[in-house]
Amino acid sequence: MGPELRSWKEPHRLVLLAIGVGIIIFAAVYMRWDWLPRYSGRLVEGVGTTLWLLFLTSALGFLFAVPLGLAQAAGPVWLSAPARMFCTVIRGTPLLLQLWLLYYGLGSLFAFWPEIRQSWAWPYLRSAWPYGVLALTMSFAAYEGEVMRGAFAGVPKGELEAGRAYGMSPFTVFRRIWLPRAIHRALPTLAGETVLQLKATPLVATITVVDVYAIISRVRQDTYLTYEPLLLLALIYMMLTGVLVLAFRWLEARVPVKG
Amino acid sequence: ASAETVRVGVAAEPYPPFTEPDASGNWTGWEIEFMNAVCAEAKLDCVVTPVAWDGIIPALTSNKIDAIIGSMSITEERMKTIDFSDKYYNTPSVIATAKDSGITPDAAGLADKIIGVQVSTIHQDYVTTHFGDAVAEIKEYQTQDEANQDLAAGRVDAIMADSLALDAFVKSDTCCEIVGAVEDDPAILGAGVGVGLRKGDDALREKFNTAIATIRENGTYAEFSKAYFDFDIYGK
Amino acid sequence: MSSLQSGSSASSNETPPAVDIDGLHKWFGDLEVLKGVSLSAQNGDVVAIIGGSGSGKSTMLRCVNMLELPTKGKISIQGETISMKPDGRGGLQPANAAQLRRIRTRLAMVFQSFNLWQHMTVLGNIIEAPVQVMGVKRDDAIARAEKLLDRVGLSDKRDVYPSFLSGGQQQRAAIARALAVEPDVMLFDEPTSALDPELVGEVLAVIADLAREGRTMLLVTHEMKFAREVANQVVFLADGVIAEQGPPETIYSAPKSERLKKFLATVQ
Amino acid sequence: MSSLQSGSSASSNETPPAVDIDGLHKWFGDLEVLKGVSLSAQNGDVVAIIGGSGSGKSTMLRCVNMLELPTKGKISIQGETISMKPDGRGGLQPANAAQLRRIRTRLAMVFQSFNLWQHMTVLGNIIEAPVQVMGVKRDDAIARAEKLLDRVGLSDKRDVYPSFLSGGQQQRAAIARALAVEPDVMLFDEPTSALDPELVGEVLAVIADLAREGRTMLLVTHEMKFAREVANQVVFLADGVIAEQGPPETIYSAPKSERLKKFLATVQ
Amino acid sequence: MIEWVAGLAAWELLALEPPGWGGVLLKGLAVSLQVAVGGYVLGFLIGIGGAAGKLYGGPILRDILDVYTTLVRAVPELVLILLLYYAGTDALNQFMALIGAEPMDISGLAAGIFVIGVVQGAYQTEVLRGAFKAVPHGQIEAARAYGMTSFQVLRRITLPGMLPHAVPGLANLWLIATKDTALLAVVGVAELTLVTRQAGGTTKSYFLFFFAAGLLYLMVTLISNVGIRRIERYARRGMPAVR
Ligand SMILES: Nc1ncnc2c1ncn2[C@@H]1O[C@H](COP(=O)(O)OP(=O)(O)OP(=O)(O)O)[C@@H](O)[C@H]1O
Ligand SMILES: Nc1ncnc2c1ncn2[C@@H]1O[C@H](COP(=O)(O)OP(=O)(O)OP(=O)(O)O)[C@@H](O)[C@H]1O
Ligand SMILES: [Mg+2]
Ligand SMILES: [Mg+2]
Repeated sequence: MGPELRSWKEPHRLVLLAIGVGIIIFAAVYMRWDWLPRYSGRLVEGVGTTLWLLFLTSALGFLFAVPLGLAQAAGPVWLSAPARMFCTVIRGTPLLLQLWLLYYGLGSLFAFWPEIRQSWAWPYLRSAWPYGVLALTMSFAAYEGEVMRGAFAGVPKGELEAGRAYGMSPFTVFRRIWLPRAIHRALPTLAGETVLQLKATPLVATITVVDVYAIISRVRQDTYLTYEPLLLLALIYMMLTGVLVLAFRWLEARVPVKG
Repeated sequence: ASAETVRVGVAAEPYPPFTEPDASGNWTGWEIEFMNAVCAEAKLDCVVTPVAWDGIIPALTSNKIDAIIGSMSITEERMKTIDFSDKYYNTPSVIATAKDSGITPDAAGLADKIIGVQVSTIHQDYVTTHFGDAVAEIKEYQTQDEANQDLAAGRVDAIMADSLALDAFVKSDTCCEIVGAVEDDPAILGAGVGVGLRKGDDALREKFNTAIATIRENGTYAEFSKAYFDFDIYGK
Repeated sequence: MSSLQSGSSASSNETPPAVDIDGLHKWFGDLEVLKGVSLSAQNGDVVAIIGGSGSGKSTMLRCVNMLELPTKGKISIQGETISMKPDGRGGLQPANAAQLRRIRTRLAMVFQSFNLWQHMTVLGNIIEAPVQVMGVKRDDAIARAEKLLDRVGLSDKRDVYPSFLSGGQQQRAAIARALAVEPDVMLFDEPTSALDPELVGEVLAVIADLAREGRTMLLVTHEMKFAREVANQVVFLADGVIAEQGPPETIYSAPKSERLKKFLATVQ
Repeated sequence: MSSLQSGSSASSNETPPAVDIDGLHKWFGDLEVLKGVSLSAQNGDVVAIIGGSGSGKSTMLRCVNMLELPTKGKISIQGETISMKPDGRGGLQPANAAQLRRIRTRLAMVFQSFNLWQHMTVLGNIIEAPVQVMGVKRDDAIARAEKLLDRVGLSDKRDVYPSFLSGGQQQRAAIARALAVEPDVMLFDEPTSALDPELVGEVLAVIADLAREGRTMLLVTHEMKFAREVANQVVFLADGVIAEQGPPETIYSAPKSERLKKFLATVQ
Repeated sequence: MIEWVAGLAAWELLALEPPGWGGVLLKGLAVSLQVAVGGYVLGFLIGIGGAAGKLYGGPILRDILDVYTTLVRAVPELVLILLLYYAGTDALNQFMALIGAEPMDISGLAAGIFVIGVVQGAYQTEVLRGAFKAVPHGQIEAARAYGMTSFQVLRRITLPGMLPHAVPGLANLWLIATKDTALLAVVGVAELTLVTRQAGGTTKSYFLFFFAAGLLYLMVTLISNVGIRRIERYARRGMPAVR
């Protein structure tokens, strides 16, 4: 079946494995890692923050992406036009800019309007993470909305008709046939977008949220080591990505496709 | 003439009044004038090479540039990777707050407050060491400018930074004021700012050291600094 | 043969027809496929619809459950007319989604191209509508589905996904899916096109059973023999209208129009 | 009836058979679908393959042009054996891609599910293989395609995309596509399943023409009448083997096995 | 509040000639586009090959491609560019010195295009693989049955057939490519994001410049969208619209 079910003992896999081990040994012997113990606690916390951001924003973002995609694929104009506009604007401008405009743009308003500091919302307006979550969620929703639009439009029409013919309500057709078929179709892309989202999370460091990337930049600027902290970061992201990719593979393989 | 060419890396992100580009792409600022003076003195043909702050050390170690003039403080940690010339400026660190906040620049005054600093600066180290237990939270900003903006917005109660940077800020923004300098701690606040050099590039370092000493003595340093500062930025 | 003709086709005036199609027109762009088709079937009737390829048989069947929206005309199921309103582009659209849904639960369709749900196993396809639409308990639905699978000879393919089935197996799965909702009216679009004679015989038996239970069937077919054995009414569609209509004997033994004579020539 | 039986079935020893299947086995996972099938067809032979649904007819046909890779066995086309090598998992795989391609250009297939290319119009589908594979000039291919479209009665659908066609129209487009490459051997998988009797008659005429031109045909069908009229050899597939084989007269009038008798019972 | 609005409206800073920064922004945009187009095209070539290899290649090729897509997608672009540009050229020049050749100086622009291409290639491989899988198997079989070569099947059937499924994902990646160019700041390439920061930092009119850059990016997107919609309409020919 799938490649992951084949044995690790195949010769080329052993070669790949050996190369990997070689790189790790080289890095361990020839590079400086004495800083690691000092930062390990903070690194773990940072990974926690990164994961929390990733899961929260991709889950929320996906929830918005589905209606966004559906509205664009099959909605009436008064729904599809705003949905399309939202996706275009968000996808059309860099996330960093959005984050900035949200956090510092609003912040500069607060400076002129000090009364807001008395309101109940101030603890949230004051913290950085709500802005990060908002911006990341919108971004994921917009990109994924676009992917879902294509996926919804690609489901064979006949299968939807079959659902309708059995008296399924539009929602049931959607929930039981259209959505699962579309998601299955979008899974490879979705996996990629989620990894992209993982790599977008570091941007929140610019608005004072301390994720794993912020810790690593801290290490870099403290120690002035060029490659070591970045290699560690790469390793951490690789492991997170590996888990994501495997999870998506598993989902994909749940419905076998011929060919 | 046949002077040796030295590629001097500056941070591509502006850091006024030390280094900033203008709209025609020319780099200006105090550090650029300093560079011109030093290079003229040492008979070096220096060219400005902007590199993002993130890549400036690798650029130096992989020979893409030969020196860094970017307000880089001389610290023990950095000396493990690169060399420094002698210091060429040093300014005190101060704390700024909203007007009439009543906060004093010490642990007692900052108790249970939120304080903002630029990430990976000597100020961050200082705040962590001296106020870490007292304050409610230390917020880390990528640039000093962002910390300043959040002080104005009221998201942080105080910020700590270089006196020069904050001086310019409180003059341009009416929201805030400098409440005073923190107590000195040479172990953290370091020995000032130096030219970053590749390890082992001793010949170049000597040239810079001699030139810095010469322009200090012959008055060139004071001359070009006048346009920027009304005090001696070289420090103690 | 035609053992079913003694059904309820002698309709009394009180009970409304199970299916009533009245003046149905359908345009695809510039192409007028149906040019005023009227047809009514009583409870227990088996109506075979025959006609040349592209004559509009599938379109007509698909109009009955509104998968294809009529350009003009009226469809009633058991006396209830599906309410329609103009769609502003010269056609019609359903006026009452809830009513349409309710009516559709009483109809079941076997599609010409099967349209099995590719992301569900054969069993999943069969229990889907009962569980999701009728609210049948999952276990009951599975028990029933297994009986149906047995009936169409597909028990061993229960957990296989449709794309791994042979053509005839897909068609049988589609038939089982339609039977699972126990509809009042069944719409079959060439339900035996991929089946061998043995299985055609079995489907015939199933349809006869259903007719005996009082269910109504509209069935498009190219197999004249099948139509003759199973139907109590045959409708010949040509050039967008019903060219001829009647009990199978008369249609097959005494076709009136030249067109139908020619159509049947090869079969005799 | 069987006017074609006087073809070239009386093979001389010199000319190799057009299609030779030797000891074909096919497993799908744990399911052994074909259990050693051997069959050979001379130039101009029309071989009808009949059998129950799921008996492996499509699989066998698909093995001839290697769309399904045999687990064991040998396929030769006009004396040239398709070279195979073990795939390391107990099956076979083509050993020489260029040879396989060359052989495939001499075969044409009409699929059970048509498999028209959805992104090309009917005309585009028909000229695709001649232009891209055979190197026929576009204009010539179009001229020829138009003749074929006329022959299958689809001229008015020339520029329509397949998903807007009726079932029978799709099937006719698929037949025209196969005819366009003028193959030596044609593989038809239920080529008339979606056609009305009139069109079945026409396809029959086309196949008779082709046989007269000396082309060989393997054809899977459920329509016994069709098989009887068009074939000079009938093969009955059951339980993964050829259970019975012979000219249509003997097969239909004097079936030997119980299994075939039962299979044919419903047709008589 | 008034000051805030006033800060936004310092239009003279956007003048095309110095001291206005408009010209600098436009030049930055041009550099960004150059890198984006180069990287995207390179990525597309890699993506086609990668997807075909993953679907039809042997086990060794598939594993290597798996390693490629997983690694490259996992490692932050910043790390890749630093490694490839600094460590890579370092190693290259040491090698050149070893064989006695002149040291080479690889431009930041070329390195940037290469890195963006390699990264895009990994993502596009996955998008295209998904799209390939969405093409009904029967259509590919039909093409094979008519004796088409693998390349012909790819060019005539699979590529056009998968296009409707691939366009949204590929469009996303194109838009990402136009913005990923910001990474090249690390190697000193003056693309749009970097010059925007420089303009903002120098003039302190952050919002003005961020809005301006946002509008420029948005314009690129809107123009791209016109093209994308056209490609998509073409790609979806023959597919009935879903309701
Ligand atoms: N890709 C596949 N994977 C697993 N099983 C398969 C696959 N394709 C076919 N089969 C099984 O192999 C058997 C033979 O299939 P095949 O399509 O050859 O039947 P057939 O004789 O053509 O039937 P029909 O007349 O219904 O088309 C069936 O039981 C089918 O379920
Ligand atoms: N969605 C559509 N758009 C445009 N034309 C269509 C569409 N669907 C069907 N047609 C055309 O309408 C006519 C009738 O099609 P229909 O499917 O009803 O025929 P049919 O009688 O079922 O034929 P068959 O026996 O071949 O299945 C055909 O000419 C067909 O090409
Ligand atoms: Mg039809
Ligand atoms: Mg078959």
